[in-house]
Amino acid sequence: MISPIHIITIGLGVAFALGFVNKKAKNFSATIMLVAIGLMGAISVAWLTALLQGAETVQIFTAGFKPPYSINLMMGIHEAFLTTLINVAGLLGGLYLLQSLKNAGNHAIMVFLVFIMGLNVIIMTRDAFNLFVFMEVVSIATAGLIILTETGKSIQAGFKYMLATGIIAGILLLGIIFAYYFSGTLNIDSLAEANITTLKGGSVAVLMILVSIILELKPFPANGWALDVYEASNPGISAMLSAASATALYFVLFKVLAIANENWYHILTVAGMLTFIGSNLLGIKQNKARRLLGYSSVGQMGLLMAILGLKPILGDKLEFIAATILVSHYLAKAGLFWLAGIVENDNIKNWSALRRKPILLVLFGTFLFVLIGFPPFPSFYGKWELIMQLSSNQHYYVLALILLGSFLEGIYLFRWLGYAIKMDFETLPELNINWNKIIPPVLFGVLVYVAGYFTSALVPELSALNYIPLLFIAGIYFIDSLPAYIKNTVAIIGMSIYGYQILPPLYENDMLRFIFAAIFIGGGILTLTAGYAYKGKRSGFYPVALLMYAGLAYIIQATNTLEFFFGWELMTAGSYFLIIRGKKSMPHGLSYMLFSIAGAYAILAGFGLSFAGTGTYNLSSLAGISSNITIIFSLLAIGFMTKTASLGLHIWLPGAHAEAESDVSPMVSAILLKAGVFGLLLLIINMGHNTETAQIGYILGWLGALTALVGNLAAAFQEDAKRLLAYSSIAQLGYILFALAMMSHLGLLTAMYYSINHFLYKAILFLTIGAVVMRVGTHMMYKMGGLIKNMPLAFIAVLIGIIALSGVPPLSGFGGKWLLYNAILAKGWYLQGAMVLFSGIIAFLYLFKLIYSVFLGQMKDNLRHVKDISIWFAIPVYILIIGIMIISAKPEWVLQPLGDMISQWYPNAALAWNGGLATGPYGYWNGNGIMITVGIMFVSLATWLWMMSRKAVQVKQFNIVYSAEAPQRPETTHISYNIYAGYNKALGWIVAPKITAFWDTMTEWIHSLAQYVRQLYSGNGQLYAIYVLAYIVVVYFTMIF
Amino acid sequence: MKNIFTLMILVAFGIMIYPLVNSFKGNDKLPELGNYYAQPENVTKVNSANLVTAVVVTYRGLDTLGEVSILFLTAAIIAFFLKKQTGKHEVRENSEIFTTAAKVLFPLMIILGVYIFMNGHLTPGGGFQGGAVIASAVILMLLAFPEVPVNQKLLSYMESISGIVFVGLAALGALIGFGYLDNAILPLGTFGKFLSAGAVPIIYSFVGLKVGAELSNILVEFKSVQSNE
Amino acid sequence: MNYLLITSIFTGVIILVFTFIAIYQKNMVAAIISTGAVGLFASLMYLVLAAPDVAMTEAAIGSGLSTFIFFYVLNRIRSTDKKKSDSVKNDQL
Amino acid sequence: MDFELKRLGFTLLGLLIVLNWGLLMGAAMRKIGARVGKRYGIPWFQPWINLVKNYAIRTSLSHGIMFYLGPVFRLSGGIGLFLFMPMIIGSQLWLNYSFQGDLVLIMYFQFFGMLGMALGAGEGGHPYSAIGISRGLSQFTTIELPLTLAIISIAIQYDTLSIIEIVQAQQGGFMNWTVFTNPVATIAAMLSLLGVLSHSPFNLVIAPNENPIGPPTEYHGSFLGVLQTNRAILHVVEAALFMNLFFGGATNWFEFFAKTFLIYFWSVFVGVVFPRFRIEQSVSWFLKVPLVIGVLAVILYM
Amino acid sequence: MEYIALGTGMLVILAGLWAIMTRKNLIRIIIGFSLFDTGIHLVLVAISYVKGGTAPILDSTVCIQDAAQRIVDPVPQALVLTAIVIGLGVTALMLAFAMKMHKEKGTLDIRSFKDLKW
Repeated sequence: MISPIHIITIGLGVAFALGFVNKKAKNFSATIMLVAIGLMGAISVAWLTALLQGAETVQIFTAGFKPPYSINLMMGIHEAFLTTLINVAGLLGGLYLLQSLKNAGNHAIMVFLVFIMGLNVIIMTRDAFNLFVFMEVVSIATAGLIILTETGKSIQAGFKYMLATGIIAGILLLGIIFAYYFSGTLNIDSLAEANITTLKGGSVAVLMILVSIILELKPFPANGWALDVYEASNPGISAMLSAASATALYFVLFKVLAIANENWYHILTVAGMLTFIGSNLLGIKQNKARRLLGYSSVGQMGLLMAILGLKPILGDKLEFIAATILVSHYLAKAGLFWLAGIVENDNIKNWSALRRKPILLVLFGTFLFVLIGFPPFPSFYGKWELIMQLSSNQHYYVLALILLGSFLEGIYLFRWLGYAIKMDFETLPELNINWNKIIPPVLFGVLVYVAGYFTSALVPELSALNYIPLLFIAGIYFIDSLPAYIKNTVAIIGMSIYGYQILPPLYENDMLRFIFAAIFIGGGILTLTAGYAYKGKRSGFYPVALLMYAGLAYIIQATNTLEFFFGWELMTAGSYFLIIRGKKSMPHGLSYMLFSIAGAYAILAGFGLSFAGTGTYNLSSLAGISSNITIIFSLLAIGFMTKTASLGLHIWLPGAHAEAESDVSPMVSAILLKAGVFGLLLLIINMGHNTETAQIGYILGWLGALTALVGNLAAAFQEDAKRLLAYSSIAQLGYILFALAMMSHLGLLTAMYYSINHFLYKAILFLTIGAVVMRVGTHMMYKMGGLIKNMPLAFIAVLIGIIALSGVPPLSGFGGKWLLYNAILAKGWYLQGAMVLFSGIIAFLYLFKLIYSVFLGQMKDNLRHVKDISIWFAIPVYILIIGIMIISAKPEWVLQPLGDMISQWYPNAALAWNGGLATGPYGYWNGNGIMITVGIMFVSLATWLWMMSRKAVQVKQFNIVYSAEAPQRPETTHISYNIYAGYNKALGWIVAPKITAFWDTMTEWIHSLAQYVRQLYSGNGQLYAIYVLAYIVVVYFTMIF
Repeated sequence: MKNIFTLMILVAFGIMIYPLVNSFKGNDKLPELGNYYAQPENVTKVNSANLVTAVVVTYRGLDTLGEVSILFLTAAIIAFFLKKQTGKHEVRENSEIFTTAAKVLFPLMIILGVYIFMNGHLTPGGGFQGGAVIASAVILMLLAFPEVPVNQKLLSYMESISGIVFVGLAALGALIGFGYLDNAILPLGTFGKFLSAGAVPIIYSFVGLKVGAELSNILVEFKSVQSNE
Repeated sequence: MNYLLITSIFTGVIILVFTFIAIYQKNMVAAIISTGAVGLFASLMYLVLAAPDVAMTEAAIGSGLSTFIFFYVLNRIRSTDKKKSDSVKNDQL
Repeated sequence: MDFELKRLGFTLLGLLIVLNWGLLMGAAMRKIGARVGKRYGIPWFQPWINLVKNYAIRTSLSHGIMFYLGPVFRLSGGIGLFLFMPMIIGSQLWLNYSFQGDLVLIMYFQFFGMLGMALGAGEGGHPYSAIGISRGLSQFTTIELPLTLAIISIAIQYDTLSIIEIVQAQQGGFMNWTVFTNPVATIAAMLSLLGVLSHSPFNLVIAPNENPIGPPTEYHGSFLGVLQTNRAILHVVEAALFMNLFFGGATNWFEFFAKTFLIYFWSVFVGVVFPRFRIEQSVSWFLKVPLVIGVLAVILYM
Repeated sequence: MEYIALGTGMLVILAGLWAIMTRKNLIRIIIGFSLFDTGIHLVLVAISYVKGGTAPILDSTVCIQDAAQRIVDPVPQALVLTAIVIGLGVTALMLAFAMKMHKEKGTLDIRSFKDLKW
C-alpha cells in the first residue's frame, strides 16, 4: 500500500514539475494534472477499501520522530472517505474546468493541483500549525482560483475573500501559538489531552482556534465574502469550494473539536442553526442562481455544524447523520454549480434553458430533491435519523428550527425548480455543452442514486422495502422516448401486476388497507387508461405518475414509520411533478410543494416524538404512546391535513387541481387526497382512544365542518369548472375529516364510505370535465353551454356523478349522508353536524351550476361542432359508474366487512345488518330496496310520460323563447356567469379569501424580513471584515456569560 | 458613527485577548517540545547546530513544504493574474554609478544568499533568508536595468527543479528513512561542521533556491506590470 | 540585561509610533516606509529576544521585499491615475 | 308476496287520495288568497280542469332528453316522498314503503325532484328558467338549515330517526305532540316550512302572478300537467311530514286531512300577510331568525 | 522584555485591525493587514523567549549538553519563519488584487467595490 503521504509527493511534485512544461503545451499540463489527481484519488480509494475491509487506522510520521515531537498525519476511515470525496471532486472538477484552466495557463493548472493537495493534507494532518499552514495554502489557492475566470466581480470577490480569510488566519495563528504556550504542544491529540480550556487564557486560545475554523465554514452573518465568492467565481470553482473545501473544513472542525470543552457544543449548535436559518431566509429573496446556491451551501454547512454541535446527543449516530448529509450536499451542490456553469445564465428565471437538454433538467431536479432530503437520497435518511435522535433527547427547539430552516430552503429551491420546469425557454440562447462539462454532473447524478441505495442498506428499518417499483420507474424513464401509448400500456401492466400481488393478501387480512390499496391501484389503472387519449411522447409523465403511485403503495404497505415516511415523500415528489405539468401550474405546484413539505415535517416531528416515547419505529407502536400524546397527535394530524387540504391548509388545492392536465386532476384529487385520509385513519385507530386525542378530535371536528362549509360555498361561486370541482374536493375532505374526528364506529365507517364514494364520483367528474375541457378548450363554464347535444356520454356521466355526490337517493352518496346523520347523533356533535349537513345542501348549488352551465342552457355558436369526449376517457368513467351503481345497490358488500374491521377498535354503536337493511342506533336504511323502489317508479313514470308525449316535436332552443328569432348576441342568453349573485350577497363574506390573504401576508412578511436582513450584505468588503471580528467577539462574550 | 461601532468591537476584542496577555508569564524554562528538541540525544539525531533550522527542516518540515507551496502558489497566481500586462517598456536612464555598483553587487549578493542558505544548519539564517537576499539581488538588477528582460524561464526552471528535489528528498525519507522528510537518509556527519545534519543543508539549499526564484518571480511580475504603461 | 530591556522598550515605542504613522500618515509613501520601519524595528526586537533567524527573515522579507512590492503597486497606481487627468485623491481616504 | 301486492294497492290508493286532496287544498288556498285580496278567485274545481286540459293538449314540444326527463324526475321526487312517508299510523298498509328508509331518506329525497326539474328546465335554454333555478336552489339551501336543526333536535328528543317511531312516541293525547314537548324545534321547522312550500314571501322562485319566470317557463302540455300533479302531491306530503314530526301524526284519514290542511293553511296565512322577499333577503332571513331558533332547539336537548 | 514584545505585538495587532476596519483606501487596508501580521509575529517571538536564554544555535558558546538550559524555544521561531513568508505571499497577492481593482474602477476606495451584494 502506498503511504498516504505520497498524496503530497504527487500533488506538489507534479505541480512543481509542471514548471518544466512548455507554456504552450496546455493540453499536456492539464492531462498531467488530471492524472496526478487521479493518482491521489487512487491512493485514497485504496486506503478506503483497505480500511473498510478492516485494516487498522495508520499514523504517518514525518522526520523520523514520533508525535507530538514532529508533524504526523493520520489515515483512518474518516480521512480515507473524505480524501476520496475530495479527490473525486477534484478529478471531475478539473475535468469540468478544463477549458478555463487551459485558458488561464499552466500556472492556473498548478494552482488547482496544489489546491486539491492542500485539501487532502488539511484532512489528514494532526498538527495544529500544520493545519494552519495548509489552510493558508488552500485559501491562497482559492483566492487564485476565484479569478480563474477574470471579471471585475470576481476580483472584488477575491479581495474580500482574502481580507476576511486573512483576519481569520491571523486569529487562528494567535490561538495556536497561545495554545502552544499553555500546553507546550502543537499536536491536536496532545492539545486535547492537555485540556487547556480550564485556564482563563487557554480558553481564549481555544476560542480563537475554534472560532476561526467556524468562520472558515462561513457562519451567518459573517459570511458575506463567501457568498460573493460563490456568486462571482467560475461555477466550476464554486463547485469545488462548496463541495470539496467545505467538506474538508467541516472535517477540520470535527477534528479540532477534540480540544474544546462541552460549552462549545452549544456554541456550534447555535451558530449552525443561525446560519442554517439565516442563509435560507435570505435565499428566499435571491434571484441570482449562483448566489442562491451560495446561500444554500452556507446553510447546509450551518446544518452540518449544528449536527456536530449536537454530538453529545447524537452519540454514535453522529457519523451516519453527518456523513449522509455531507455526502448529499457534496454531490448535489457540486452538481448544481456545474449545471450553473452549463446554463451560463445567472437569473433563476432563465434556468428553463435546461429544458433544451432534458437530462439536465432531470439532474437539476434530482439535485434539488437531494438537498431538501427526499428519498431515496442519503440526506433523507440523515435527516430522519437526526430528527429521531433529537426528539428522543427532547431537543425540541433545535428540531423545530431544523425543520423551519429546511422549509425555508424548500421555498426557494422549489420556486427555482418551478421556473426551470415552466418558464419559456424558446427565447433563451442554445446551451453550448462540452463533453467535459456534462460528464461530471451526470456522474454525480448517478452517484446520488447509488449513494442513496447504499445508505438505505445501512438502515435496518428499510430492509423489507421492495425496490421493484422504483426500478420499474427507472425503466419507464429509460423508455421515455417511446410513444405515449406504449408507455401507458407498460405502466398499466406494471400496476396491474403489482396490484395483483398486493391486493389479495390485503383483502384477507386488512380490509382498511385493502380499500385504500384498491383506490390507489385500481384508481391508478383507470386514470392511466385515460392517458391513451394523449398523442405524442408525453415526456416525463409516466415516471412521475408512477412515482406517485409507488409512494402511495409504499404508504399502504408500510409497517414502520420510516417506510411510511419514505412512501409519503415519494408520493409528494411524484405528485408535485404531476401537478406542475399543467400549463399555468407553476405557482400552484410551488404552493402544493410548500404545504406538502411543511406537512411532511410536521409528520416527521410527530414520528420523532413517537419514537422518543416508544423507542421503536413500528407504526402500531403509535398506540402505545403515553407521553406527549397531544403534541404527537396534533403534529401528525396537521401533517396529514395538508394533504387532505383542510381549511387553512387548503389554498394550494384549487389551483393545483384545476390547472393540472385532464387526467392528472383525477389522480391528484380522487386518489392522492386519500393518502391524507389514510394517514388520519391510521392515526385515529392507533391513538384515538386517549382522552387528549378526543379533545383534539373535537377541534378537528369543527375544522372539518368549517372546511366543508367554506369549500362548498367557494365552489358555488366558481366560474372555472375544474376549480369548482377542486373546491368541492376540499369540502368532501372536510366531511371526511369531520367523520374521522368523531372517533367512533360510525364516524370511521362514514369516513371510509365517503372516501370510496369521493374517489368514485370525483374521478368521474374530473375525468369527464377534463375530457370536456380538452374538447372545448376552456375551463370557464360560462363559455360552454348546451353541450348535452354533442356530448351525451359526458352528460350522463356527470349527471350520475353529481347525483352520487349530492347524496340524493338512491345513489351511493345518500348512504354517506345517512351514516353521517347517525354518526352525528350517536356522537352528540349536533351543531357542527348541522353545519356539515348544511354544507352538504350547499353542494347542490355548485352541482347544478356545473351540469347546467356546461351541458344545458343555450349552446354557444363556436361549440356547435365539438365531438363527444374521448373514448379513452369514457371507458374509465363508465367503469367507475358501474362501481357507483354497485356500491349504491349493495352497500353491505363494502360496509359490512369494514364495520367488522372497525369494530376491532370501536365496537360501540355498530350497524346491524339484515340482508340489505342496515339498522343503526337511530335509523334504518335499505340501499337495495330504495334503489329498486326508485328505479321502478322512475322507469314507469318515464314510460308514462313518454307515452303521453311521444309525438313531441323536437324544437331548437330559440324557437319558443325568442319565437325562432335568435337574438343578436346569442351568448348573452346563457345565464351562467355569477348565477348565485344573490347568495353571494348574503353569504359571500364567509368565503372572502381571508386565508389566502393570511398566507399572502405571511409570505410578504418573510420576504420583507429577508429583504431587511440581507441589507447586512452591503457588498463592502471592509464591513465583512468587521463582521468577522464582531462574530469572534460575540462568541467570546456569549461564552463567558 | 460607524467608527464608534468598530471601535466598540475592537475594544471588545481587546478585552477578549486581555486574558492571554494577563496569563502570559514568560517562560522560565523551555517548554516540553523545545526541551525535547534541545536534549542532546535528539540534537545529535538531527545533528544540526541551528536548532531553528532543525525544527524548520525536519521536525516541522511539512510546514516548510506547505510554506514553499504558498510562495509557489502566490507566484503562480500573480503570474497568471498579471500576465496580460506586458507591453511597451518605458526606458529610464539610471546613473552610471548605480548601474556599475549594481553590476558589482549582484554576484556578491547572490553569493551571500547562497552562503546564508548553505550554512543554514550552522549559523542564523537559512533558506528563506538566503532566498530573500537572492531576490534582493534581483530587485537591484531590476532597478538598475529596467529595460533588460529577465529570463523568467530560468527562474521558473530553478523553482521547479528545487521544488522537485525538495519533494523528492522528502519522499525519499519516507521510502528509505523513518518517515517523510527524515534527514537521516544522508550521513549525519560531524556536529557543527558544514557536512552535517544529513539532508538538512541540501534541503535548505533547495528551499533557498526555490524561495529566491519564487520571490524573484513575484517581483518580476510586478515589475512587468510596472513598466507597461 | 537592563540594557536589553531599555532597548526593547525603546524599540516597542518606536514600533508603535511607526504603526501610528503607517495608519494615519496622509502621504502613502511615508505610510509604506513606516510599515517597513515597523518590520525593521520588529526585527530589532527579535534580535533582542534571541531570535536571529527570525530577525533576518523579517528584515529581508517583512520590511524589505514587501515594501518593495508596495512601492511597485503604488507606483503603478499613480501612473494610472496620472493618465486619467482627473486625479482621484485616494491618499486622503 | 300477497301482502306486498296488497301494500302496492293501498299505496296507489293513498297516492290518489293525496293527489286529489292536494288539488283541493291548492284551490282552497287560491280562493282564500283572492278573498283576502278582495277578489273573487277561482272555482274550487279549477285545478282539476287545468290538469285535464294540460294532459289533453295534443301539441307537444321538447328540447331534448333532459327536458323530457325533468318532469319525470320531478314527479318521481314527489311520489317517492309519498312512498317513503308513513301516512296513517296504526295500519301497516298505510305506512307505504317507509320501512326502506327513515327521516334522512325523506330529507334527501326532496332533492331528487328538484334536481331533475332544474336540469330539465335548464335544457330548455330559457334564460328565465336558469335564473329561477339559481334562486330556488339558493333559497332552498338556507331553508334546510333550520329544518335540519329541528330534525336533529327531535331525533335527540325521541332518540330515533324513524318517523314511525317518532309518531308513535307522540301518541296518547295532544300534550305529547312535539309542538308542545319541543316547541322551539317546532317553530324552527314551521318557519322552514314556509320556504319548503315556496309560498309568499318566499315565492320569488316561481313568482306565479308575474311574467313567466322560474323553472317551468318552457313547460306546457303534458309536461306541465306532470309538474302540476307533482305540486299537488308534494304539498300534501310535505305537510304530512310536518304533521308526523310535530303534530302527532294521523291515525285515520280524517285526522290526516285536518292536520295537513291546518299546516298548509299556516303557510298560506303567512304568505297572504307578508310581501315577497328578494333572494338575498330570504337567505339572510333564514340564516338569522330560524337558524337561531334551530340552534336553540338543539342546545336545549344537548 | 518578552512582556514588552508581547504588549507591543498585541497593540500592533489591534492597530492593524483598526486600520483594516476603518481605512477606506485599499493600500492602507493592506498596510493594516501587514501590521496585523507583524504584530502576530511579535507575539510569537515573545512566546518563544525563555528568560535569560540565548539563540537556539549550538556553537562554541552553547554546547550540546547544556543546550536545554540555555537556549530559547526554537519552535515558535520556526513557526514565525513560516508565518512571515506566508504573510508576504498574502500581502503580495492582495496588492495584486488591489492593483487590478484600481485598474477596473480607477479608485482605491473600498466602498466603490460593491458590485456584489445581497
